[in-house]
Order: sequence, then structure tokens, then C-alpha cells
Amino acid sequence: MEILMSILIGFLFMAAVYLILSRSLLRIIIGTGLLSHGTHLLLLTMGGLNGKAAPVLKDGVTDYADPIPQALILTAIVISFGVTAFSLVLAYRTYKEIGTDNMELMKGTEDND
Amino acid sequence: MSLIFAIFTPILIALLIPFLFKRVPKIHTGWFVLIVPVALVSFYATYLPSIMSGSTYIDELPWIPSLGISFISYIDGLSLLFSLLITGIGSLVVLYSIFYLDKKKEKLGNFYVYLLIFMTAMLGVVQSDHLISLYFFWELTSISSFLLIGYWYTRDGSRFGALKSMMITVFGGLMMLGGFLILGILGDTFSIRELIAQTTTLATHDLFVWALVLVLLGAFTKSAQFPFYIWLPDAMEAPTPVSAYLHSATMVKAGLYLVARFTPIFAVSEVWVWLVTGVGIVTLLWGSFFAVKQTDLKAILAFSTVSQLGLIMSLLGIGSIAYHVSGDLVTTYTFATFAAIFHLINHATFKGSLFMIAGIVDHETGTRDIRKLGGLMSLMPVSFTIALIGSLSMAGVPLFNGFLSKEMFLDATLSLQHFNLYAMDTWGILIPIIAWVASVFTFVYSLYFVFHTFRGKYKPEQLPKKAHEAPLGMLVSPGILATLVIVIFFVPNFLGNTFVKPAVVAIQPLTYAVPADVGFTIKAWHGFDSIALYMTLGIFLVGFVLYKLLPKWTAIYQAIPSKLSLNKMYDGLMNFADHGTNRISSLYMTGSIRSYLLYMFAAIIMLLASTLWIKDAFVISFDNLAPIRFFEILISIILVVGTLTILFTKSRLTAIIALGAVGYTVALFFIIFKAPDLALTQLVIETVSVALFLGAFYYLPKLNKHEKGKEDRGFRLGNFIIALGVGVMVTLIAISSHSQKLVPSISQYYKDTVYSEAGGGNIVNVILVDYRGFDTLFEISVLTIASLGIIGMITVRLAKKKGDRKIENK
Amino acid sequence: MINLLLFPVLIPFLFAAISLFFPKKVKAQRITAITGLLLALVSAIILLVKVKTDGVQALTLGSWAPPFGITMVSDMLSVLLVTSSILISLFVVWYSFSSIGEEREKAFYYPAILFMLTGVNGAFTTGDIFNMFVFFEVLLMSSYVLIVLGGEKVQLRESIKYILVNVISSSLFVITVGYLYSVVGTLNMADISIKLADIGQTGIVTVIAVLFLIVFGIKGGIFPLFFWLPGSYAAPPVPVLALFGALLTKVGVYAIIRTYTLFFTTDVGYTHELLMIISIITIIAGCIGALAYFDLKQIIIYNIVIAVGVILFGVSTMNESGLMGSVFYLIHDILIKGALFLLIGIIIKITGTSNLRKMGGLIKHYPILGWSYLIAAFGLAGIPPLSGFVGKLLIVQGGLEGEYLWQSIFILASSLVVLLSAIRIFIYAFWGEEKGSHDISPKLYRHLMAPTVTLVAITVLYGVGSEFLVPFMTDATSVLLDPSVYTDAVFEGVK
Amino acid sequence: MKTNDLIIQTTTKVVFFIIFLFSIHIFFAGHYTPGGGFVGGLLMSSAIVLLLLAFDLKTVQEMLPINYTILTAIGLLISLATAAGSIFFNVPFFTHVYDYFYIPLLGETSIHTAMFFDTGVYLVVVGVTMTIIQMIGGDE
Repeated sequence: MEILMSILIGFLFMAAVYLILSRSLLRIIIGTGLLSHGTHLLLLTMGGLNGKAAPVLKDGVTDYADPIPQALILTAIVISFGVTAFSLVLAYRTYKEIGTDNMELMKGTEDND
Repeated sequence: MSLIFAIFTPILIALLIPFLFKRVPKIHTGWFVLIVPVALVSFYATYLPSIMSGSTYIDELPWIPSLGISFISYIDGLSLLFSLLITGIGSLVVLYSIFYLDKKKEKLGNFYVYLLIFMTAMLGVVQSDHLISLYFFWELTSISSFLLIGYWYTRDGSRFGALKSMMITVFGGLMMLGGFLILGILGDTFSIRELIAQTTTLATHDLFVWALVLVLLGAFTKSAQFPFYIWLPDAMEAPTPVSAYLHSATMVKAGLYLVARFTPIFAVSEVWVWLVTGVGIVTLLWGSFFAVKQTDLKAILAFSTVSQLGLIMSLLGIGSIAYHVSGDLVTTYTFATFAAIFHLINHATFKGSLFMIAGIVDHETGTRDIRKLGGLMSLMPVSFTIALIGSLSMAGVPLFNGFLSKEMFLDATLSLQHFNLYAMDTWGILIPIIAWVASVFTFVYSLYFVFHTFRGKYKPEQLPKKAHEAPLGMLVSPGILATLVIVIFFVPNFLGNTFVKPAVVAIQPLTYAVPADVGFTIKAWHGFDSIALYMTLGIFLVGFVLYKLLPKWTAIYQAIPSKLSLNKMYDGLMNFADHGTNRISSLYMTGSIRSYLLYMFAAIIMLLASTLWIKDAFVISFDNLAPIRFFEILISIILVVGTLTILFTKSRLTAIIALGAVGYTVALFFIIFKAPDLALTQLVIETVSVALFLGAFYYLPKLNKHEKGKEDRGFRLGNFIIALGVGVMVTLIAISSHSQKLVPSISQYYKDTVYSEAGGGNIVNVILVDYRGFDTLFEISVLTIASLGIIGMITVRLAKKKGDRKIENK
Repeated sequence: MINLLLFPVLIPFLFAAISLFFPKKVKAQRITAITGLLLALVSAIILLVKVKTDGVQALTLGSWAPPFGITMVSDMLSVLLVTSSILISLFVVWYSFSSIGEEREKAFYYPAILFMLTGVNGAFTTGDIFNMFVFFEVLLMSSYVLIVLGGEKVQLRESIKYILVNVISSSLFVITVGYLYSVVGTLNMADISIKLADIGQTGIVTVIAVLFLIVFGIKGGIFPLFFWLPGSYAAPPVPVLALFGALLTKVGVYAIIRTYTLFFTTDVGYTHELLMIISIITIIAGCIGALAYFDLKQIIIYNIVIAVGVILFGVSTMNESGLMGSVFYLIHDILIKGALFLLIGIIIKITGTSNLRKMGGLIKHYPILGWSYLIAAFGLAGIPPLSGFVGKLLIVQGGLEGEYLWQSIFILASSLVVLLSAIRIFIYAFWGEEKGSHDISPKLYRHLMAPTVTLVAITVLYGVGSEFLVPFMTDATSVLLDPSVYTDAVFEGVK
Repeated sequence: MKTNDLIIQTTTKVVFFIIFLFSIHIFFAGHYTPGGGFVGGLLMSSAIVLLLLAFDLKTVQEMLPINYTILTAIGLLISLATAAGSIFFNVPFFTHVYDYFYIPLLGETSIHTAMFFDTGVYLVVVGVTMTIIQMIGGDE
């Protein structure tokens, strides 16, 4: 399963990068969303997927899933939520201010000498 | 007064200068400044007797002793000679400047501060026994020279010249520092004296030659040797007192000093002999040849200085052959060193006076263009006399000190035939020939300088001012120098014994222990069997003919293609710095985030792929894997389908909802992989996120609106290849990492202690609030900050209020 | 006071949280910010003394034994960086009083700075690799807020690029931590160090080392990952730019130094060789950029890139001189970049433009500004006895001791480009005929000059007083040379 | 987003309280079973969002006159203070203590300082999500 998951994660990263490289701001932000999904699944996979029980104490259970990656993922999820919310508002403001969501129109090189 | 304190005196006094300039406007600030070099020259003069008897002095001020970095002032024959030159000529120059620079019109405060900084720097250079402090003062001379050349900073020429001189000399300085560091590492000391003591072991090391070349780069750039001389003519934009002081008498001689000082360390290498002699002799010829072409008085003198510096440099090179020979030949070659030092002093006297005269002419007529000048002899008789003395000395005519050293120079070049290093006995014959040719040109431009200015027809209509003799005060300094020119001719050996011999001891410590050992005497007459005598006569004869025929042959200068000139190369480099770099930069700094990301991802893929390949790091192991169950495959398929939907949909609503679906699928994964907390959180967050997405993109245009048509196949293909690469790398490394769990995880500890020590049951939650609660504390701060930013974005809109002022954003 | 090493992290945090209660009271905001920074500075200095006398300080939070809790570690390098970061923030805040404008001050400008400082100090202090990620996020999120605050067009445009790049780098960071966790099963940096040393040279570890270089390299602005930097840094107002320029890249550089001396010491022939090559190309790229633009901000920004290359070159030599030089240069660069950005900020305020070709002759009316700039420029170029000299000297010495002849000469030569780029500003802005508008009141000028000149003076002291710094630098270097000093401090009394 | 339908509004109020209570439950359960301050806080905010959907922004602001920035700051300070309490006992930052107490009505209960910390988390999450939603919803 871990190998399958690795491939799946690779696929998510591929899709994410493809989206990030496109011109539309929305697609880019969606890309970052996929990126964090991939990241979180990767963390989980790196902890190993063959735990038999959730890491919540229960009598008679010894084979718990690795709790560390889960804790890390939780932290990461919250942080990416914050970043996503921020970028959404930024995208929204940018669109209203600059009038486009096409990144290729936001080069700004004309300012340079 | 300790020696170190003496070095820093000028810079300390400099702190008072702006104050004096402001508060005592009635007295020319120069008078206060004058006290400094006069006091110092008398101070250093007191060392003369003991130095003549062969003793040395040392004084140390630690700067960073932990790293072995100190200011060490070391006074021996060589450094004392230079110190006296710096302070002596310095006194005359300051005196001259008092009359040259107007106390009302000029920013004297700045001028004298720079000049005093320079004085400290120069004293430091010639007295430092410590390599790092030598470098420190060396760069300080470059900087003060920069400020002095740029003194009239509104002139384009000043700024150009200042930058040019700084670029070239600082470049040399940096290279020199590299050489110093190599020496320091090889010898495990930064002290020059200690390095001299171990020169034979140093020379065996591979890096030794590199140190040598790097140090010589410093010397050659500073002393305006070929091909680095190009900054010196442009440095003539400085006020004339500066040209006389820095760019003829002292700073440019720092390179000569450096060569002399390092001769005991480097002379054991053949490379040194060849480089120093060769570069010197080429510079001599080059400078003298191009001096004739110049039309600006100061430019003639600048090229003449270049050429004379080359002459002294080549003498030092010939002198260093003494380290390669034995017996009588040692004296033969140390004679060149003796001549070098003697000529160095002579040059300071006659060139200093000539610069001051050029300044006087400029000051009194308003121009330095030799084509407009002429016939000033009767109007400015004193100046003419001084100029004549200086020029004839420069030309090597008897009755003036230049004759003596020129003869010695010719003798020294002839001595090369005795030496067969890399066929120097055969090739070496070229050197006297070049020396002779160069001396002819020297003769020509000397006459050209003095006679074209003072004789011929007076052309008042071309002069901005009505010419008349300079005020007495301005003539004092050049007058003193001109007097010295004659006095030295008549009592050369006083000078030789007092100044030259102690310096020679410092350069040739293996041969001579005390100044009294140096057995040379300077004679004006060597007898009829001296080849140098006939060479000199030839110079006068040919030189005079060429001078008379001047207009006939100067056309050859036009034949030299200007594009090949070194100045053009410098301009080309600077042009590259100004514009070429911009062109290069705009190739990749496009402002398009996509292209930046493309480069970045491409680099990441390449780095990772090559590391995986080179290190053979890809490992796949099928042990310890979780089984694949049916619904896991099902969820995976949903995930893939959801992702593909995002990729291919044209509707933004679909894309957002598909993203949500992917998020829920991830939550499903969390459930089946036993992570209920994650699943719960992911579900709630995904819901809120989708709501936010919808809220924020409510107003936005249709997805792909801009991309239709424009998004060509190449664009997509590029994106796809890069994306694929990233995906593959992530997968490969994930598989490798998972297959190489080299150390068991620490997680067992949490399972063991969560109830007993942390008083909880949900391990993940306890980790979050307890074991790793610190993460959580700052995780919620991230959220807090994000909300602040969002408030800021929504409420603060400077762009609208002020209009789009581009003040800070351009 | 075993929690002392947390104070420089927590005090700015506390004051940031407090100032959220009264966002619209500008005066109170200012006082809170300054008080917080001063207290943080005091605590950092006390910590500095403590680390000097008692050696590396370590604390595992929550009384859990390392490696199970999060460990915070203050070694000399970390505490030096912490102290200088607080110092720079203090000057920037002081400078902001008269330049940032009320609108921004009322929109959480100061809390954002304090939060960013929290993140920066946390990243410098943490001894846990995932916790470092969290602190990175704290400082990044604050920097997002600062870069966009004001909502000018260019800010919005560049913020998107900045955030995008950093989101990618953060994701890479997390997956790299994931890979590392899979291989060594731990997150505590001291523990990682010990375990990696036991494992020895393994391919996957080298791959992870390269990944870390990429992750931190994006933050640090190394080639070929720096492209985003010049545009993004130029967008916000000058005080923010000064903070970014002085601090943010340094966090990346610090993280590279930390990981490449603590973790990845088993395959130096590959990893550090790579680091050296990259650092040299970084310098070239920086040099090209520093010369390419006649724009004040761009020139100094590209000099950040050059400095990063120089510092990392010193690290890649892995010998005492090189590492000590890097530490010297790192702190120098924080101070001097801060000073330079504040200086050009004043020039921009006076002339109303950052285009060099549109200004000139400022020295006549603003001599102190001119001379301060010149001193800072020479300091930047490493002219002795100013601040950049000793660091560069040691770095080159380290290069030569490692017999990297050409590379070392190259580093020296790059100083010339630095000098040219910096002196060009002096020649164009201060020399020449007077040009451009001069709309600045004498009062504003004085208010902006006060912090700036003080900072320049500090950089001068830093250079001249290098002797007093050497013992600190030696301590910092000894930890870098010998990871066991670090790991022993963490596991003291545990194993 | 204006709906003046009375039935929906009343239902919403009821659902709001149910979700609110559930969020409190999830929050307290966190230490032993899945849940905790973060999820609890998010649930609470979704309850408020529900109110927003049923009423308009202004009404909700009148019903819950909370300055969410200050709420966030309070949450942050509670978390910090809980963690920082250990500073005064000169034990490492973040050292939690817990004990079992008998509290009337609730019976044997464990009081854990981690709970206070989680309360801070809860408040911050509510404050932040609400700020974001208000900002996006309230912007023209």
C-alpha cells in the first residue's frame, strides 16, 4: 500500500505543479491546495500505514498507528488552512485591484530599468 | 611619540579640519594642515642617524590579536625613506595647495580631510610589517585617492576618473590580499620579517608562485604598470596638488615599495625576475611613447610618470637577480637596486616640481592644453626656469640629478648579459635596446613639455585668462624641488649614503647587513669606456632630431587602432557592467512567476535526479508493507478522478467542488489509515475552505477565459514535463525513504507514557497539547497572523487613496 | 532561570498578542512594540552572556526527555543571530515611526513585525526540525502580512509570487521532514545528528541533504532558486524591505548552516562540494543582478544574494577559518543590509524615486547621509576596518586553507563587483549636478537619520571592535565544527 | 444572503445551539478520544456561519457582539499563559500538571492544564475563522 500511496502522492504533486504553472490565479491556488493534500498524505505514509488501531488508548490494543505523523499533519493542515485563506483573500483583492487573474499579466518588469 | 601614533596623527588631525574650516574661515585651512607633515618629517628625520648605522625600530598596536591581526610599524632604511618622502613632499604639496586652492570657493574642509587620510594611509603602507595592516592601509590609499580625484564631483571627468582608479587599484588590492593570505597560510605568520626568514621553505610550496603573481597584481595596478596604467591619466582630473602628491610622488610608488619590500621573499623565484623586469621595461617604453602624443600638460606628465615607474620597476627586477647569482655578480645586480632607489628619489623631485608648474600654468592661464599654450617664458620666467630644470632632469641631461640615475639605469640593463636565466643572456639584450628607445622618447617629451609651453608664439586669444607669473607662495614648493634637482647632481653621494644605502640593505638583506657595507658611489663621469655614455649621447642626438621633426611623425599615433586600446577595454568592461549585465539579467528575470517556477522546479528535478543516480539512492523494498485492500483502491481511483477533473474542467465551480471532493477523499484515507482526528479536522476544514473558495471567487471571471487560444501546446507540454518530473521525484524518494527505515521511530515512547505521565488517552491530541504543544501554540499564531493580514488587506487600501504613486515601487 | 532561552522568542510574541487589543491607538502600538523589543533585547543579551559563560543552553519543553519533547537550543551562533535580529527590528521599528504612515500602523503593522521576529528567533533557537517548520510558517505568514500591507498594486502582484514560492517551499520542507522521519524515526535535531552519524554514508541521506538545501535555499535565495526574491522584496515599503533583506534570507542561510554542520557531515565530498558550486554560481548571479539595474532597491537586494553566496562558500569549506568567517559575515550582513536599506530609504524619500539616473548631487545638502552611505558601502564591500572585512578575510582564508585557489580568488574578485555596485549609488546619487525634487522636511530627515546613523555606527563598531567578537565567534564555530557539543548539551543528564 | 424566513431562522437558532453544545463536547473529549480545541473551534464557527446564512451580517453581529480580533488575542494569551505558567515554577516551559478532583455534580474529574491550553486554541480558531468570514462577507 505504501508504494501505491507513494505513486498516488506523486500524482497529486504532479497535478499540483501542473496547476501552479498555469496562468489562472484560481488554478494556481487550487494547485497549492492539492500540494498540501499530497504533503499530508506523504507524511502519513512515511509513518507507515500498517497500524491496526487508531492512536487512542484502548485496553488490550498494542499495535497503534504511528501518532507522530498524525500530529504533524494536524499542525500542517491548520497552517495550510491559514495560508489558503490568506491567499484566497489576496487573490480576491488582486483581482479587484488589478482587474485580472492572469499571472502572465502581472510581470511588472516594465518598472525595471 | 610612538611610531603607530605617528602614522595615525594625520587622520586624528583630520577630525578637527571640518571644524576649523567652518569656524576659522579667515585663515586658509591649509596652514593648520601644514603643521602635520612638517612635524612628521622632522620626527622621522630624527631616525636617520640610527637607521644609517643599520638599526631598525618596531612598534605594535594590536587590532584583532586573537586572529593575529595587528598594526605593526617597522622602520628600516626602506620604510624611513618612503616616510620621509611622504611627509616631505607632503609638506611642500600642502604649502603649494594653500595658494592653489581658493579658501572661499573651495570645500577645503573636505579636501584636507581626504589629504590627511591619504597621508596616514600612505605612512601605514610603507611602515606596516603586518600583511593585513598593509592591506588595510593599501585600500585606504585607494579610497582617499578616489575621494581626491572625485573632489570636483560635479565634473563628469572627475567621477569617471575616480571610479576608474578605484576599480583598478582595489582590484589589485584584493588580489594582493589573496597573495597575502596564501603567504600567511604557508608561513603561518602575517609578519613580513618572519616570512623573509623562511623564504626558502616557502618557495617549495605549489601556491608560492600564486602568491607571487597575486602580490604583483597589487603592485602593478597601484604603480600604474602596463596594462593597468590606464587609470593614471584619468586620475589627472584631481586638483593639481593631488596629482603632484599622490599620482606622481607617493601613492603610485606604493607598488614600487611593495616590490622592493617583497623582493627578499619572492626574488628566489625566476617568475618574479621576469615579471618585474619585463612588465617594468614594457611600461617604460609604452608610457614614454604615448607621452609624446598627449596634448594636456598633466597627461604628458601622467604618461611620463607611468614610464618612469616602469623604469624603476625594471631596475628592481634586475636587482632581484642578485638572489640568483653568486660572487662578484651579486654586486653587479644589487647596483640595479641601488639605482632604482636613487632614481625613485630623483623622480619625486623633478616630477613633483613639473606637476606644480603644470598646475601653475593651468592656474594662471586657465588651460592645460599645450596646443593653446606657448611663449610664456617671458611672462612667467621663474616658472619657466623651474620647468626647464625639471624637464632636463627628466630627459637625463647632465647638471641635473636625472642624468645620474639614467646612466645607472642604462648600466644596469647592460648587465643582464651576464645572466642566463631562461635565456636571459640572449633575450636580455632586448632590454637595453628597449631602454634606449624609451629614453629617446623621454628626451623628446621632456623638451616638448617645456618648450611648447614656454617658447614659441604667445597666443593670448586662446587663453581663458591673461597670463602672468604666479604668486611667490605658489612658487616656493616647486622652487625647493628644482633646487634639490641641482643639489643632488652635485652631492649625490650624500643622498646615496643617507637614504639610498639603508634602503638597499632592506631590499638585499642577504648581501648587506648594514648600510656601510653597500660599496657604491655615484659618479657623473665613468670614463670613455662606458657604453652608457655613448648610449646617452645617442639619446640626445636622436632625441633632438625627433623633437625637431615632431609634427612630421606624430601621424603614426593615428595609425594605432583605438578599438584595441586598453582604455577601450576598460570602457567595454564598464559598459558590460552597466548594460551587458542588464541584457543578461533580462533574459531570465522576466517577472513571470511561471518562468521562475519552471527554472526552480527544473533545477530541483535535476539536482534530485542526479543525486539519486550518483549516490545510487533509489531502493525499493517490499517488506513491511500494509496490504492493499479493495476500498483503498476505490478511494485512490476517486482521488485520481477528482484530480483529473480539476485539471481538465473549464468551469471554476466544478474545479472548486472537485477540489473539495479530493479533500474529502483525503479524509477517507485518514479514516482507513487509523487517523480519526485528522479525518475529523480534514472534513471540517475542507467544508470551510470550499465555502471560502466560493466566497472569494464569486466575482472572478470564468476559468480559462484568458487561457483560451493563448495556452499553446508548448506551454502545456513544458508544464507537463516539469510537473511529471516533480511527481516522479517525490514518488521515488518516498519509496526509497520508506524502504530504508534505518532507525526505529521514537513513537513507542508516546504510547507508553501517554496515560501514565501525560494523563490522556488520545495520543495525537496529547502530542498536540503537551508533548509538542509548542508547535500548536505557534500554529494558532499562524492562524492569528493570517487573520490580521486579511483584515489588513480588506481595510487598508493605500493605492486608492494616494493614486498609484510609484515612489517606492519603481 | 532555565527558560531564559525562550524569552527572546516569547517576549515579542507576548507583546504582539497584547497589541492586538488596541489596533487603532497608534501611540500605544508604538510603545508596546518598542517596549517588547527592548525587553527582548535585554533578555537576548543576558542569554548571550549565559551562553558565553556556561556553554550551549538546551531546554526540552514540557519536562519531557529529549528527543520526545520539543527541544530548544541556544548555542552561540543561534544567540548571536537572535540578538542581531532583535537589534535590527528595533531600528526598523524606530525608523518606521516616521516613515511607515498611520494607515499601516493601524493595521497591525507592529504586531506583524513582532510576530515575524518571534518566528525568526524561534527558527534560530529551535532544536526540533518540525518545530523549525512551524516557526518558518510564523515568520512567513507575518512576512505575507507585511509584504501586502497597504494594498498597493505592486504589493498585491508581488505578494502572490512571494506566497506561491513560499508555499511550495513549505510543502517541500514538510515532505523532506517526512522523508527524514521515515529514515531516522525522530525529529529532534540532536537526535537526528547522532542517528545519522551512526548510519554513516547512505544514498538516501544524501538525497535528503540535497532536499534540505533546496528547501532552505529557496528561503535563502541561492542559485537557481532566488529568482522570486528581487521582485518580491522590492514591493513593500522600505522598512519592511529592510527587515526582509536583513533577516529572512538569513533564516534560510542559518538553516543550511545548521543542517550542513549538524546532520550531513558524512558525505561532505558530495554535499559540501555541491554547496560550494552553488554558492559560487549564486555569487555570479547576484553580481550580474547588482550591476544590471540602476535602481537603488534592486542593487542592494542583489547584494543580499551575493552575500548569501559568500557565507555559504565559507560553510562549504568546513574548516575553522571558513566557518568562523561565515558567522562573522552572517551577522555583519544582517547589520549592514539593515543599514543600507534604511539609507536608501531616505534617499528615496528625498528624491521621490529609486531610479539612480534621476538623482544627483545630494552630498551638497545631505552630507551626513552621503558619508554614512559611503561608510556603509565600504563596509558592504569588506574594506577594512569596516564590518565586512574580517568575515570575508576569514572566508577566503578558509578557502585557501582548503586549497580552493580559484574559488577563493573569485570570492575576492566578487568584492570588486559589490564595491562597484554600491559605489555607483554614491556616485550617481550624491555626486554630480543636483537633480530631481527634494521634498523632505528637515524634521522628517532628522527623524529618519537618527536610527539610520546609529545603525551605521554600530556596523562600524562591529568591524573595528572585531577583537571583542572573536571569542563569541570562536564559540559559535566550535559547535559547528563539532556537533557533539550540541548533542551533548541537549542530552545532558539524560543518557 | 438575506432570508427573512421565520421558520428557517428559528430552526437555525436551535441547530446553532446543538452544534455549539456538540463543539463543547468535542472540545472536552479531545484529551481521551478524537476531538480537541481545534475541531471544536471550527465546529463552533460553522455554527456561527449557519447563523450568518440565516440572518444577515448585521443581525448576527448584534446577536453576538464580539470583536473577533480581541477574541483571538485572548485565546492566544490564554494558551501562552498556560504554557508560561511553568516559568514561574522554574520548570521547562509547557510543563503541564494535572490531578483528579471531586467536583460536585460532575463527580471525579481530572483537571489538566492542557485543557486551558486547548481552550486558548478553541478561542483562536473561532476568532480567526469568524474574522475571515466577516471580512470576506462584509467586503463590498
